[in-house]
Amino acid sequence: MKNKLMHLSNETMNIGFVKKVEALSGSSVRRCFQCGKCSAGCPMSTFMEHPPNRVVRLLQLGQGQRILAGRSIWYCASCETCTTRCPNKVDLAAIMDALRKLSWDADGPSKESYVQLANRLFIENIRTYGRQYELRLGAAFNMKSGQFLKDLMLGPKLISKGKLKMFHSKNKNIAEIEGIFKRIEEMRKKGEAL
Amino acid sequence: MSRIGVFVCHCGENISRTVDVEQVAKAAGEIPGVAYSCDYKYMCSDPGQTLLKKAVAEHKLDGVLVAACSPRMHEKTFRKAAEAAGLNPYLCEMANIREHCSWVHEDRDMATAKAKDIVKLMVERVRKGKSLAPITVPVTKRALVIGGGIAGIQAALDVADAGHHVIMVERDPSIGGHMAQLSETFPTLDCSQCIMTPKMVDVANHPNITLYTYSEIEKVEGYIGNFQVTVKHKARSVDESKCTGCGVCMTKCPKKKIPNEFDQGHGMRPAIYVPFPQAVPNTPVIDRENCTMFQSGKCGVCAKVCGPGAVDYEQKDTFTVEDVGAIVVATGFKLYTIDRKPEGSPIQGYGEFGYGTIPDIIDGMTFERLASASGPTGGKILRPSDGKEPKQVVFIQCVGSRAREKGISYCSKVCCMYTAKHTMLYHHKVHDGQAYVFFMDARTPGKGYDEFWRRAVEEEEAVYIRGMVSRMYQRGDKIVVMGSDIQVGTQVEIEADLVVLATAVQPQDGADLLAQKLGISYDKYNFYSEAHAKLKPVECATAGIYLAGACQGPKDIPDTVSQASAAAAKVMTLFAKDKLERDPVVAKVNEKYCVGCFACKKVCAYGAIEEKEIRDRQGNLVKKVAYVNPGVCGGCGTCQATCPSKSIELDGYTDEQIMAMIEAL
Amino acid sequence: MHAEHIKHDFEPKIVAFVCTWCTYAGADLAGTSRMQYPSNVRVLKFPCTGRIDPVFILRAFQKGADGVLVSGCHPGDCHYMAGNFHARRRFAAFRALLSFVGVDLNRLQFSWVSAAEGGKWVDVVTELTERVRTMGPMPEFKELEHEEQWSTFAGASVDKSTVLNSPELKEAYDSIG
Amino acid sequence: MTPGKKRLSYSYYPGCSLHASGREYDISTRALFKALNVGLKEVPDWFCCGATPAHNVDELLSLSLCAKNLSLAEEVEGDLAVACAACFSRLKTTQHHLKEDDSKRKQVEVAIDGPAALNKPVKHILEILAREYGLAKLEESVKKPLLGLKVAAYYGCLLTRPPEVPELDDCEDPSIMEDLLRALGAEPVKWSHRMECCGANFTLSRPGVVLKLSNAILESARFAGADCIMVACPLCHGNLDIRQKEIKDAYGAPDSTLFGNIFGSELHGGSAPDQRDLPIFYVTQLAALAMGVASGSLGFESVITDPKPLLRDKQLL
Ligand SMILES: Cc1cc2nc3c(=O)[nH]c(=O)nc-3n(C[C@H](O)[C@H](O)[C@H](O)COP(=O)(O)OP(=O)(O)OC[C@H]3O[C@@H](n4cnc5c(N)ncnc54)[C@H](O)[C@@H]3O)c2cc1C
Ligand SMILES: Cc1cc2nc3c(=O)[nH]c(=O)nc-3n(C[C@H](O)[C@H](O)[C@H](O)COP(=O)(O)OP(=O)(O)OC[C@H]3O[C@@H](n4cnc5c(N)ncnc54)[C@H](O)[C@@H]3O)c2cc1C
Ligand code: SF4
Ligand code: SF4
Ligand code: SF4
Ligand code: SF4
Ligand code: SF4
Ligand code: SF4
Ligand code: SF4
Ligand code: SF4
Repeated sequence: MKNKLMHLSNETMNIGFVKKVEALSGSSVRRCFQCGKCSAGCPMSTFMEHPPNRVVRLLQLGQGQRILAGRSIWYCASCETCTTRCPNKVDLAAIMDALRKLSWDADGPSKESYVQLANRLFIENIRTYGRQYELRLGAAFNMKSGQFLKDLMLGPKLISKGKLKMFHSKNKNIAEIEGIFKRIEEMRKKGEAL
Repeated sequence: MSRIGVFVCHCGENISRTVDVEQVAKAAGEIPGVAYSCDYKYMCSDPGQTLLKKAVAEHKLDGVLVAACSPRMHEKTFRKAAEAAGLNPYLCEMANIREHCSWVHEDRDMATAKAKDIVKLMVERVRKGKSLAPITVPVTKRALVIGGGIAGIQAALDVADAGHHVIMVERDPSIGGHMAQLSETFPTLDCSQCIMTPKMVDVANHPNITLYTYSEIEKVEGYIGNFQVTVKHKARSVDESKCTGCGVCMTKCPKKKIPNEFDQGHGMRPAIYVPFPQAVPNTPVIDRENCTMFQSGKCGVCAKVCGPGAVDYEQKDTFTVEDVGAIVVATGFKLYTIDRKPEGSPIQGYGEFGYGTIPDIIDGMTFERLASASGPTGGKILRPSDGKEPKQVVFIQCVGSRAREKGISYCSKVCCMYTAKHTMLYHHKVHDGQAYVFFMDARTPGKGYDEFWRRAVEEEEAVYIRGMVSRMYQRGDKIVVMGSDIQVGTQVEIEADLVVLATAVQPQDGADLLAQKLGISYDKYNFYSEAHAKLKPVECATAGIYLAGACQGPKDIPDTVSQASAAAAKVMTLFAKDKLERDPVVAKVNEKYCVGCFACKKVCAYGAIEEKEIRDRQGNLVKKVAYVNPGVCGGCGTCQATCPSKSIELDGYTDEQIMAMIEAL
Repeated sequence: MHAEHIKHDFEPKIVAFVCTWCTYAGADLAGTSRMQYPSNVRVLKFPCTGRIDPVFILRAFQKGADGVLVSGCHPGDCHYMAGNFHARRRFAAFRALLSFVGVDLNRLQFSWVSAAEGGKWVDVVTELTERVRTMGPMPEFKELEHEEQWSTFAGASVDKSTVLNSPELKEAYDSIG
Repeated sequence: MTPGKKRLSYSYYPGCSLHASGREYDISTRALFKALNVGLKEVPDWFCCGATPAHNVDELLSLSLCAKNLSLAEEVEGDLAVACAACFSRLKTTQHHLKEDDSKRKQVEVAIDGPAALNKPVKHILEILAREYGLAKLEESVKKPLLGLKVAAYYGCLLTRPPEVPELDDCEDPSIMEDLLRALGAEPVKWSHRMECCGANFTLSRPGVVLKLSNAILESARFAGADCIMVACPLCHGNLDIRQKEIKDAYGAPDSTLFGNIFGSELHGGSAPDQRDLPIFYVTQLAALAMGVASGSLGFESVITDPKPLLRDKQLL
């Protein structure tokens, strides 16, 4: 990672973005006093170029773009360790959620966002089947991420153990699920929901 | 009909430039009840005051109004002059036609009209004014000091040296408090006991100090200058007047394995004990919960071996009542322990550190005992679990402090410094050992303090890591410390042999209960509240009670001693007079109308309002009414505005006076 | 700073109830600093805003005030520790009562002016004066005086037993608690 | 059950995993409840709760899916029993958030086209066993105590976090699993990694991460002398069980970056790194086993790390 000069001014600090993160996550970023306890306990910290405390710090400085340019948010496992132990109750796990949503909404998939790809497929699965259909999920992920057969090595073994079902159990009220997705989309279109 | 005199001042040209003073004087003269009016160039000058005095005599005035500058400027001057002329000083008022009129308006007509109005209002006030006599209360020149830590000791010695008698009440068997537990003290690293014990002995030997240890405050009555304090003397089971302090009982007591509180539970003591060898007084107490005699009626060894026959198993708690004029509260602090969240504590607890289940995670005070030459290890740094010398020691700052959601939001103030001290002491004692400190900031604002911290880093080679610790767990005989270094931006893992936590400084247990007995206020953490954060940091809002030391907020020794001496000075100021005199602007209750709802009592921040019983001649209770203690009333008038039956009135600001002014609008 | 020489058709009467320690001193400071403000205000000094009884405000309106200002120390700065806190609670209940009896609440202003805030005193007084000036005089309320339904305090002799005779006052007091 | 008292009975939300990769959890839960004579009635036509992916991508969707499930659950009597820790966390979080945030609740109610059932009590199986059924009674009901079985109780991250949401136990130092194990006659080991993250839903997208984190957990359990690990979440199970062989292949020797030099020290006896297989059990599998439920009906055949040798060794089969 290049260590780019940070020029701070009213123009370069994107406070609007920070406000969005705060609204989505329901958590203040200003409350953080950079104790680093979140990063100390984060199981994924070593995978991130910006450990959790620095993600909050960059938000405090209005540098959301620096976070989104990196992969940190895609490595967060949503384990809530940070949120639980933060002395100031900064809900970092929720902030990470918000950042992922904003990133995806703005830029769509990126090379770091396999996870999000998996997540999207997971949700697509819900929309189609009402429940998870793990075999399809795995297969689709491998196809779409270009990581052919990466995990399907485990597939046959799992199927033989009855762990991966060959057929999905489709929900009878599938129409209702579609309804939920539709109504949320509509609310967003009308600006009634974030 | 009243005979009021109105004196309108020009203030050179300050007033007369925009206000037509002659017209004002003339208009004043036309107000009914005004017997005399005039204007003069400088009312506060000698001739001005003489003019006033003369007029009072000549015109038999029964009230005086000086229309001039702000009363904040010269009210005292003119009240004195009025008094000299034989008038009650509270019948002299000022109308502010300078700061509130001539200086803030340019239009002469309007300013003059306003000045006339102001005079008119104030004449009504004078008319309805009452003669008031200053309130005097006698002062008992004996002080009570609660708590025998360094704060209490310093305050007691100062007051006693000034020649006044002091009663010191200490809850524990010995005075000394936390300072007696410390090894060496920042910022000079002098031996704590070496500087502390002589002072403790001074207290014991001072002819002006009565020391009650193993005693508590039971009840406090009265007010500034006149408190009656009931002290409970807990049964020591040893007759202080007979005991010579020989210590034989302690060596012979068969119950020897009781964890010693003074050593933070790491040393042992018998059931009959003094907390530490230099204890003052050197009279043991029997810890009844651990004594076989008290638990099963057998033993009695100590009574047998005691030559003077001082041991007394039948001793009961006793009470004495002390009259004192001033109280210094110096009850100090306690340290937060990382145990599971205690009920009612603002601290959530530190499960991620094992809730105190890992033996080699200790707090700062325990480290002090380990480092102290008189401690359980004789000053060697040996860890509690297996007595080995730790080669890697991790210190963690701000545990419980500065954690508004997990713990408490304030900074404990002393731990940055004592942690730096601990790294030095450790380095002095274990040359091949390494100290690591997890910290957020080094808060070292004191004389020589930052230099001290830098010495720990630069010369004593402590490794400071800016970041906090998320988790610790035992693995084999090591403690795995998972932290982060936010400057490098990486996680840090250290396998420590010993971990020392700088845990939060909290008020003493029961601090709130003592405050309620004293009638002083305390904050949400139970630290006692000073009357003003900057200008009255030693006084309580309750008159006659002063604060010293860590009971008011976290403090190191220099700050504690400064505050203690300041509290002593306040006590001496109070004792400098035989009687207290104060402004008679105090509330009074009209008992005839008071319905005893005590709405007033609830709003009085000074605790000045008491419940008084009215009885008929047969002694039957007729009703309860409010009574305002004039020695305590601050004179705010809140009670009066609150009283639904208008039965309480503030002298100098009666409804009648104010209504009369409003009528004159 | 306000130039005063413009003559207006209507000069409202403003009464200010202030505490000695903060606002009175703040007004003094405005004077020593020679700041200028409209001369419509008449200041009544109290030890503390805690002493100010809502009845005084009602009475002031009856006696011809077109606007009333109540001002004391900032929250937390009360010389008497908590007097202004009680005052605030009392006035919150009182405002409801006032609007119930038909006083436009724009005529009543509460503010905090410390001993160091001469400028703020000027601003507060000026603003209130100008606001009330545009609102015009308030005759309707003054007329009520004749009905004497507000308070029995007016006269020198006070019959205390009938103090709470008006239900609105009673309600206001009850809500003060 | 004391006579006169009503039979305990619950509505049941199994969640997707329990119908697929975590089917043993479902099977054993049903078997256990039957053995304890506790009613369990599956919520008809439940949907996926959205798990971690949904709130990762779209909080409103996540809340809506859970709210929908909660209102479906209203149709079945009894508190809602949930076995999967992830589903449990999502359902509880949803209730918590929607109670606190009125505007969110309104949005969700539009999305699900109906009221959100925020007051249906949601209970994790552990809670039901340890508190509602009760440890004492559980202990009484044990037919085959799990004597000599050293178990590392693994909580993972979601069961107790964030602290104000699941209300299951102390968020940093829970004991409910250990208490349960003791009631079953087993011996819970003291170990360090019972609340560390296993990598959870990265199993698909970043298996490397899962291998690393899960390896640390397995190592720690072995170090503490555990024979096996007990879990309450199909995700944890998946990572620790299905990938166990892969982890060994990848890490062979214990990861020195995780445990430092302890393994080289005398503490560890200097012996070769421990490579034992650690069977991963669901809470309900062990409990049912202790209640004397036939092992054939607990789904042991479908797990990857074969538990049978261990169980045979401890004479539990
Ligand atoms: C680990 C540690 C290391 C420190 N190191 C240093 C240092 O190196 N240098 C430095 O300047 N400062 C140091 N300090 C700070 C220092 O300890 C305090 O500043 C000092 O002890 C405060 O004195 P005190 O008298 O206010 O309170 P305390 O020492 O707590 O004394 C209070 C006394 O009041 C008694 N008491 C309590 N309640 C009652 C009651 N209800 N009735 C009667 N008696 C009561 C107690 O028994 C006690 O004797 C350190 C603090 C800690 C925790
Ligand atoms: C920018 C700044 C902001 C601050 N803000 C705050 C704040 O918000 N809150 C706070 O609590 N503190 C604040 N402080 C600190 C505060 O100013 C000091 O604590 C306080 O002024 C110290 O008072 P003093 O009387 O000791 O010294 P000084 O205020 O310096 O008074 C010393 C007096 O002695 C006189 N003098 C000096 N030498 C002699 C001599 N030889 N003979 C006779 N007279 C002499 C000087 O003329 C002066 O009048 C601030 C300080 C600064 C610099
Ligand atoms: S734990 Fe909380 S306060 Fe500390 S750095 Fe992380 S977010 Fe900030
Ligand atoms: S929730 Fe994400 S950022 Fe927080 S500790 Fe877990 S992995 Fe790290
Ligand atoms: S009394 Fe006040 S106004 Fe008059 S001359 Fe003196 S200072 Fe000036
Ligand atoms: S009680 Fe008796 S034996 Fe004990 S120290 Fe006192 S005199 Fe000595
Ligand atoms: S009576 Fe109690 S204190 Fe005395 S020697 Fe026996 S055990 Fe010790
Ligand atoms: S003094 Fe230092 S260690 Fe103590 S709470 Fe304050 S910042 Fe933390
Ligand atoms: S509020 Fe008035 S009536 Fe009530 S007790 Fe006080 S003085 Fe008496
Ligand atoms: S005037 Fe103020 S201090 Fe005095 S009794 Fe009334 S409320 Fe208390």
